[in-house]
Amino acid sequence: MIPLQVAAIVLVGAGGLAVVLARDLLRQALLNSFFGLQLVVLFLVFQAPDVALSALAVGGGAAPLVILATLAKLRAREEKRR
Amino acid sequence: MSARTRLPLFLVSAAGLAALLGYGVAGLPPFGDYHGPYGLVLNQVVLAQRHTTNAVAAVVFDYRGFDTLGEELMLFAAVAATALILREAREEEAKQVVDAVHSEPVRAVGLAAVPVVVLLGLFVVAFGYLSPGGGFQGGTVVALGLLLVYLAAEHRAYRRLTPARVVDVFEGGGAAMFVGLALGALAGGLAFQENFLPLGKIGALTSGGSIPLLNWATAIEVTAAFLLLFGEFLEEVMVERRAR
Amino acid sequence: MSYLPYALAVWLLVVGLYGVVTSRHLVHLIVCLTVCQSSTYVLLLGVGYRKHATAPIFKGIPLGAKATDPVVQALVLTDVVVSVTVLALLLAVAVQVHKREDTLDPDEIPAVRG
Amino acid sequence: MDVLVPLPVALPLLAAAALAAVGHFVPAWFGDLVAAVVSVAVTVVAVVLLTRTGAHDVVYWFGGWRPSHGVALGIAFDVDGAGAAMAALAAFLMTAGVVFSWRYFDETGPLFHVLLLVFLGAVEGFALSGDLFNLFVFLELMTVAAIALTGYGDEPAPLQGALNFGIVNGFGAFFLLFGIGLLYGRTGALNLAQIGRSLAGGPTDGLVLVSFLLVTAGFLVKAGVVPFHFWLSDAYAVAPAPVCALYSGVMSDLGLLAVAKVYWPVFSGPFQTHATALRAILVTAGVASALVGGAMAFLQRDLKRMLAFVTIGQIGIGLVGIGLLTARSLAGATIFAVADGLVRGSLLLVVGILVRRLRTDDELRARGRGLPASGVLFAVGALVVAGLPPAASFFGRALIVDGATGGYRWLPIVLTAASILSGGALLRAAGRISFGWGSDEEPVLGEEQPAEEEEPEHPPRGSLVVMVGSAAALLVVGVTLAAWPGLPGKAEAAALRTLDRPAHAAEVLEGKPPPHEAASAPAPSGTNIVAGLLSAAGAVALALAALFGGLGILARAPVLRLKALHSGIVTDYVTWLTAGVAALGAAFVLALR
Repeated sequence: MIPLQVAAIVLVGAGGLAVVLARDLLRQALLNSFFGLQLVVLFLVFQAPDVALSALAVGGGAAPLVILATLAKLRAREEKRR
Repeated sequence: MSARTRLPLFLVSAAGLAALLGYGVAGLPPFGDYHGPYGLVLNQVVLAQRHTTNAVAAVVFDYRGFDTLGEELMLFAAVAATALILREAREEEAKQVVDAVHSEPVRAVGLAAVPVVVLLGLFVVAFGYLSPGGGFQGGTVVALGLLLVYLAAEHRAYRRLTPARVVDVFEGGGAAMFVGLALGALAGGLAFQENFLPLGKIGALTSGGSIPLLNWATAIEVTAAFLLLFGEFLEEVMVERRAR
Repeated sequence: MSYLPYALAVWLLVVGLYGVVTSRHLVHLIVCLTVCQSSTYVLLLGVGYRKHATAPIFKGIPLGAKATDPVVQALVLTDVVVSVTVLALLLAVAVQVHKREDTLDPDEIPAVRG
Repeated sequence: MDVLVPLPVALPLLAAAALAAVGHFVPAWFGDLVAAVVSVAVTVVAVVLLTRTGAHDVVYWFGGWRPSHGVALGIAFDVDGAGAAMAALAAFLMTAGVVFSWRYFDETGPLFHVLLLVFLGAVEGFALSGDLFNLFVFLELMTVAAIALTGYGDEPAPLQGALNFGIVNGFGAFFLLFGIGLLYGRTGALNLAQIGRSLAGGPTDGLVLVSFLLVTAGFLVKAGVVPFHFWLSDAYAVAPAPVCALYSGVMSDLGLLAVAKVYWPVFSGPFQTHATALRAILVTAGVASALVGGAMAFLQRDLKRMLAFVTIGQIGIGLVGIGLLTARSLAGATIFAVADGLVRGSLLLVVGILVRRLRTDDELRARGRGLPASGVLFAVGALVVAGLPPAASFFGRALIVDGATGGYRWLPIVLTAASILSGGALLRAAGRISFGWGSDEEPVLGEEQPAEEEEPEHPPRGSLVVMVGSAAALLVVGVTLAAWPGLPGKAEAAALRTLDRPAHAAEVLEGKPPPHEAASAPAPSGTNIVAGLLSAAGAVALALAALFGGLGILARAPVLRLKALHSGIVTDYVTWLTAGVAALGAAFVLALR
């Protein structure tokens, strides 16, 4: 195993833990997109460029967008109620 | 269960589960020693059988194209269901639209980026069976590119560009085309999803027989699905903004 | 060392489960679910990796070169794209639950019990 | 290759996608029509396929990729008797469900039918596939369609049930996929027969044990076996009755039969020498499900939730049949799953009639308000669930018990007890609703749900004749299935072929015709008939005792604690899921090593 792979694995492991432990939703959403990008790197060093590309489009674009839109929606609704 | 009894029960179980999973993965060959046969056999035969240089694309669209059919329908159904749930729950509210960005330079830069990203996405689709990429990845990128219209310009412009009715048609149509191509082969006396086009010259855009068609059907489906999805979620946010 | 990628898969699954079980907000819970899901991707790509091999794209490389397994990559790449739409579906359901219940704390949502 | 084989999947999926594409431009009845035509067509195709599986499986290679040198290049459908029967059952139930809800979901556009068709395509694919990852894909597709269908409540209700469904089943799918990853790393194969061939020569080590654990857990979550069953009653509580009929009659049964579908071709080789221990574990899980399901069913007042627990109990009996690991029990479990699935589907459609006419499915609130026709159907269905001979599910149950090998003499007693509970619960409801027997207050059954006695926005819709007719059709076919000539013998021959792993693998991978299995024509023994009659009589007695004696006697700590476990809190459910997998895994490791 090459050092790059070890580094990517350790990063992904820490990133996943961070996502889980983040209790603030906005913070978690940001950490989750970082986690998504870490996965992209991991897939690249696993010699899976096709998967890395789809993880990039999803983890760097689609997933954070959907999560942030949900949070914006919930926040707006809670503000309105107050 | 109260939270206080839940956590200890979970921690004990999770420790057990982790031990079991560890016991399981210990039986795998060491990382990097995978010895096949499935994928390795395909690597040997893919150029001769399918004339596509990207073995992954050949697996996605041909050898295991039936999985892909299921995945496409999953994408289709998930997005259709999301749209349904959000549309049903959405309140009828003021139609006054507040736009996200008002700074003209930001708009200009953002709009200039739209064609760049869309073209990049189309490129990823087009060469997907020759180099890394394909309809799934490229379709997502195209949708993200069009989404920039919203971020940079205005919600109204995004909705005008991607009217829900038209997008619905493409979302269903892309999935139907994928299944239809497979059934077409069956109607022509071949196996379901069997290739029915000439394989072409290795490395050319015309190579791979029906793979390019399936690839573009996928791209249409994925693009439309994500446009619909983004549209519905943005609409949710806009409804709240308008109401205030 | 050569089992580190598999250990990562186990780690992500268990950590994600922990996040789900201790979650106090359904959106947080659903994001933790995606962490669990990524564990399966890591495992699949991990088992299909081969030392000193290229990606399974045979363009400009000698015929018969050693390449990683294309099958697991095909399985994962479609599932990655599809899973985000399932994530969106779950979030949409959560938005709907919030609209009716005013809370997304799993312990507080009154459900039919017993 | 047989051109019919891809159609049960391709037709519904094509229809779903096309219907969504043209949805804005067609009248509302078009969705009903398309769904009805497609489900009838699929029913016919599946029955034809069933008749072709008499002597051998029907194997179909997608894309024309036949295996070369024993390596499967593509994906195969491996249609055997059980798979084709499940495919036919699913399409028939779907037909009844579509007819039942004719024009009911007009306002929401064609999407209800689009999702139903996707669901049908998914269950057909799951029933017929012979490829492990392909099974995963269709399992997920089923889940996605079902999450949305669960939301189509008869009245606006929070979608909490749909969310619990999605999250717990999501974990089931992750476990399954993790197991697939382990098996792929070891064998480099995804075709079931090929994985099995590769494992057969190897050791029964941690990887084999854990992958079996994870794959089984994934399926048992779908089947709703204790302790993976919690999501089920929440989902039924909110889903419309015809959709519940599909869940109960099709989805649970498919999850159950998938255990056998994967165990025999893949794992029976390495587990050959551990059969006794494995049998003990699976039968224990089945018995636990049967008893918990029956007991919980008896404690419900909401009829859809009651039937959810009846399903859990009956699936437990089916799991006993599969877990006994004999050909006769497997044949029994298959017949039982199909026949009982039809009857449970019919019961849920009857509940649907009550919901639409009385706007409630609460046993106490509907007291004395029942309709005669639906009351008769419900009571007959309840007796069949209790095990009344000579209904087809009685035959299945008799074969399950007859297939038990030494040491399981106590099985009939326990299974009868479970059936008395399930049947008694249903009969109690039937008596209270049809005849107004008993009281309309039973604190043990739970507090009055927050009243939603709103005036219906529109008068009750749907023709009563059509609704009763579709429920009756399911019940009649479910009961008279036993009259299919030579059914037990055919089922046993099919099961014997499933059990013969090497011959089955050669059939799938090399196209070698399987050896002819000489099947006896098992008939239920006198003991079985007596047991069935006793069970039905016991259910009637229990129901009468509950109606006229009241349920106060049940207000005791263990009962209340059992009810309280079903808390509706999804984090609890995930905890139970983790605990269940860990416990099952510990049992595997201790008993099978």
